[in-house]
Amino acid sequence: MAQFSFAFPKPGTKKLLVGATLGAALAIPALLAGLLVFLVPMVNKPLLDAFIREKLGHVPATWVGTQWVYAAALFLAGIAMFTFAAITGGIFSWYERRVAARIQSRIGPNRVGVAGFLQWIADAVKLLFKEDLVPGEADAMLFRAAPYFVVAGMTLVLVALPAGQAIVVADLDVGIFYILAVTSFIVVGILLSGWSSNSKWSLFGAIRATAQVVSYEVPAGLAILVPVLMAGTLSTQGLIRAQGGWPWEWFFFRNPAAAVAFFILFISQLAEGNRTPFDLAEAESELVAGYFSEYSGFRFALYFLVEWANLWIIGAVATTLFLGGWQIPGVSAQTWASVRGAGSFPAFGWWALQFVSLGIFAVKTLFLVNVVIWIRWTLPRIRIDQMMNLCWKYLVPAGFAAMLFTLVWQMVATWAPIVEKITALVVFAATVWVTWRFLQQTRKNVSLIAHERVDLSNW
Amino acid sequence: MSKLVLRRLDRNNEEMLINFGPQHPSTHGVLNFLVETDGEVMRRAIPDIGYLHRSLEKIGEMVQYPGYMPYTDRIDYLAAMFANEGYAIAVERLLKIEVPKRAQYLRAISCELNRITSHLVSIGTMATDIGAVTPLVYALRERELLNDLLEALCGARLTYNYHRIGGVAFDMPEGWRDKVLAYLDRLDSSIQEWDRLISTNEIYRKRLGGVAVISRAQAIDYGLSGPNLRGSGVDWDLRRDVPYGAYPDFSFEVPVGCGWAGVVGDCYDRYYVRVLEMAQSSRIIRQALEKMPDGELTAKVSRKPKPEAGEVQSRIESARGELAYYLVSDGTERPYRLRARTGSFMAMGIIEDISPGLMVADLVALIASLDVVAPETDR
Amino acid sequence: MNTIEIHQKLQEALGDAVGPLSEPKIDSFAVVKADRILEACAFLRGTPGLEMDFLQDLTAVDWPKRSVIEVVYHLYSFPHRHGIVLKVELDRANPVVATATTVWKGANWLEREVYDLFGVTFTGHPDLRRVMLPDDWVGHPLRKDYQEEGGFHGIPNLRENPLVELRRLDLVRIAEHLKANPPPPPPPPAEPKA
Amino acid sequence: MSITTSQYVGNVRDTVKSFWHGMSVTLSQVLRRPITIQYPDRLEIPVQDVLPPRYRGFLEVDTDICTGCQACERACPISCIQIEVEKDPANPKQRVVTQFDIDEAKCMFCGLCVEPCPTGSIQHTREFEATQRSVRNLVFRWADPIKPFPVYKVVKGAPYIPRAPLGSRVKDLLAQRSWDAVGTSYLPPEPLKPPPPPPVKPPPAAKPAAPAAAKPAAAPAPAPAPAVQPDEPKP
Repeated sequence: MAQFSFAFPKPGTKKLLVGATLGAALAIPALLAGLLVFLVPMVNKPLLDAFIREKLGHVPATWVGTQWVYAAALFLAGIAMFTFAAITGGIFSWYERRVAARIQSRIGPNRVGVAGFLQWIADAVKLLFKEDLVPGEADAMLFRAAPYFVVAGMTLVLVALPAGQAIVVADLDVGIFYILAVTSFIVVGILLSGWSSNSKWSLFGAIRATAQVVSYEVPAGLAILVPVLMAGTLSTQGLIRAQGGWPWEWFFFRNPAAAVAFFILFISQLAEGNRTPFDLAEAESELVAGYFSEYSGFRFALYFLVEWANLWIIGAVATTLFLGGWQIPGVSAQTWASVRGAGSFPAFGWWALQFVSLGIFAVKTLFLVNVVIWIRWTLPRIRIDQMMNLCWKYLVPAGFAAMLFTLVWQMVATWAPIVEKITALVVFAATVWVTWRFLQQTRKNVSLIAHERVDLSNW
Repeated sequence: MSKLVLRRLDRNNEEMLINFGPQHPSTHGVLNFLVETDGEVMRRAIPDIGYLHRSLEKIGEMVQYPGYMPYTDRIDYLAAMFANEGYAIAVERLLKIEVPKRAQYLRAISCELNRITSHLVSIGTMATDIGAVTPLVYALRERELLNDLLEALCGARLTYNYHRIGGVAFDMPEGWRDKVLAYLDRLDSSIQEWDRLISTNEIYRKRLGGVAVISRAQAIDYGLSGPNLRGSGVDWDLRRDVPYGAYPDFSFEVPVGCGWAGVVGDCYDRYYVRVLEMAQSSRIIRQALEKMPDGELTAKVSRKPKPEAGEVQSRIESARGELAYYLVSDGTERPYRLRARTGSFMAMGIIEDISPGLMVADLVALIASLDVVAPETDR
Repeated sequence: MNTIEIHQKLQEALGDAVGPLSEPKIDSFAVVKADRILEACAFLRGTPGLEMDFLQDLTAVDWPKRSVIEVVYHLYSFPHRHGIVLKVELDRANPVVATATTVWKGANWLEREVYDLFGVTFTGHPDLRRVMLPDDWVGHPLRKDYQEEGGFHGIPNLRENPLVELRRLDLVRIAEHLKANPPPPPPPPAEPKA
Repeated sequence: MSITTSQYVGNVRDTVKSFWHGMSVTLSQVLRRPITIQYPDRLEIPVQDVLPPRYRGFLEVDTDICTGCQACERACPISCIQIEVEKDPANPKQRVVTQFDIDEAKCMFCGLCVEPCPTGSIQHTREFEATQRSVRNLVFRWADPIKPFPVYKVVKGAPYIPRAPLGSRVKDLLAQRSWDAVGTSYLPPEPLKPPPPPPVKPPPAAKPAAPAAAKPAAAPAPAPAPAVQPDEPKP
């Protein structure tokens, strides 16, 4: 038909698009990994001192520039973490839409770049160019400030969140406690946005979010206590070091209560991240869009950036605490030390191992991210009283029980370490079996529908 | 309408007045609810309709009898076959026409197919309103497959205009029968999958069970009908109890709410009655396809029928309850008065009295479970 | 119980307030005096053996020639599966009737609709507001003599009819065409054009 | 609200069980073929060609076999068809159709006009795409007023009526117009027949003979606006 002259991309443009996509798909993870692996370990006093001493030729203790070098390293690491969060958030936005589409028997965004990979860039550009609206009756200053609180809450978590053996900006002694604390920044931002929008829907969403996040801090804290008790430290890196590379060395398998605690933590994190089934704060069918109803353009994009960057945080925290973090199977602390070499700068093999550890951490985290997405597109939303019920009647008691059980368990494990070993193997085997059964069931589901079969076409 | 409503609200309190609509994701068309809430708990929700009022009853007085048929499609765009059939039956009673058997069977088949599409939307939007988006897409997928069949039968996916005064417009296309049977196989298994996916889901059951209970007495008192009435435990189905068309020839069960997830008459009962009805519709269609007699498609009707003066009412069991056309004829070729009594309109009337004490999230569930469709309330 | 028996019972209870059953041309009905309709409804609903618990429909018909608005009650009984149609005839200039909401709650919205579209006032109705149309709408559209206003609050309700407009254009074009090349005067041997 | 221990445990068990099933159902969808298609550009077959033959798209009139009986015009409940049949000035015995307009913007695709057509001249096609910037361009004109088409006389006993392939004419018609064509400019509205004492101009978009337009309350802008073309895009 004449009036529908669709501008099919010319062959040249298509090649360009394919090239751009492939380039981006390879370059972005490489860039992110490079940033993390080469920048973040630099925020390390001995390394920086060695750098000043050997490369710059100054004595770090007396040189005036030392503090500047420290500050620059911190700044660079901060930039690296923020870039990492922003870009992963963006990519997750595309990824979640694709996964959701497949789950919903749709195709999903597949036009911008190969498989729609560049969609998130197009969306971001579109949102950046939109008008930054502030409702006339809104409290303009708070309205404008609220998204930054949310972003701050997300970014500050990344400071103490490890991503590899040496990839952590600051290995705080109270790392996990710090993470729990700064997450509350997000609530402040949500509350501000809901209040300042001067919209009833926004206020509703904000109050719901606040009630939810504040409540779920309690079971989350209790669940975190379980690995803390098992490791004897609050440091995130310490928690990971207390686990091993093989699955049966993970906290999740070593203690039945830890498995329970994992689920409690996971549910609480879903609630704190406002993900379905706990998306009451932005419940679309009830509150239109909840606390960010009135936002547009760049500030709206910030909320979504945080939402998707939170996916990484959810996965990373759970991985750190229960799933062995970055631990490479078969690589012990001695191996790490021996690979590093005796020099003031680590040897090449150490850097390579850093990459491997980052990869392992990312794989575990991405698995959990997938689970979160999958849950979101499966489950209905719960009501606010049920949300409270679940928290206080189910999760908190279970969390206490898990903590008390762990206390006893740790005594038993110290008395007879074999108990822990056997439990780990049994729980691991059970998990594998359950997963297998689940996949079987999934496969069966397709054939249960008349005239339906496995078909992976139509992308 | 807001002025009068606002006068009824006590303004000297801490409660919040929210306009729940007319543009709201879960109002199923253009509805407005003036919701007075105390935090999450509603004091009252006052429905405000009329945004889709198209004066279909007035139009009925201006067009000739056959010309009104396409307008009936617009009364309820999710279940246009029923509106077609009800109108056709009313005019046939006025004209004292006997409809051929084959046409009656085709009417039954098309209506039951339409009941399935309508219920699929209903249960799908119900799931979406509760927060699960994916089941809606599955329901719409099944519906689109069925819409393809209806499109092959009558040429349109939504505004079918399939029934005619005295019969139906078209016979089944070639090969359609087998396609329908294959689809029904798929549908039966899909319903089971649907149950596993969402009906048995614990969150879903807890969200709907025991919420917005309409007791048996209340349901009758407020004139609810169809699945809403059956959800409240009243064993009543016009297809079985006041049979019309070809329904006496089929055997089927009438699902009645029995408190599957809590109390009889809660949202879950109204929802699950619809799921079970789809299976029954599938059963009816299979029987009809099997017993399909040969014969004419329409009785002999003049192009410009002129019924004698008098009045009739036709009652049929639509997907949204009882659809009754009240036709008054004054002996001319246009109806003197045409009235459509629709299920959704009656269902809207009960919301204000059921809503106190519910939560805001429950209002969404209540609206979805009553399956109100805005064009049908407003006409 | 069929309609005739129900009607008989009703007549026994209310006497001559209930008119005769209409000649069953198609569906028969009985006309009840307007001031006794509530009584009739309550009787039909409450009497054992009748129990018309379902107000199936409540609507109105405008008869300007008779200067009457009929309000029509379609009643039905779930337990006994029988029904009857009652009518009241109201003065068209001032149609007032008692509300049936005290008998069936479902009458609430039905009566609001009749009030909205016919202008019948139901005394004792808890919430008599317009239901379909805006509060400040003038007139009752389903009355036969309703004249459509040319819009509402400046929103026009008329659309140009392109068919008419095109016809007007065509006439101009045809006239121009004829002026430019006048048709040959029709001589007796007509040119075969078709 | 207190619950017993078995209810408490049962709640947990039901939750786990139902999530197990629900999650496996959604996961299994990943293995199935998505139902959606990529309309309009990434299709193996154009949508028009997969629609069923009964599909009610745009109306098409085969002017070669139109008998000028106007049955479709009478059958249309919303009067979106307008037909003018006149005598051919050159040949008084031959009747010609000078106007056969179908307002596809108003048409509700009900198919009632197709049924009474004696020759099958007017038919629904499977075409449905005709986005236009100006709604005025959605009037499909099947007769040319300058060159009107003669009516068809059904030959008695003819085995069939030769109809042009269904859809071919509509396709030609659609191909002639671009989607952003400027709308036809109509003549200025006629002045009202009895001009009221205060000179109130009718609204620009009023029907020529609409009585309601005369009411002063109805005219939103009393300023004279004789030849406003609301649909015309700015040059």
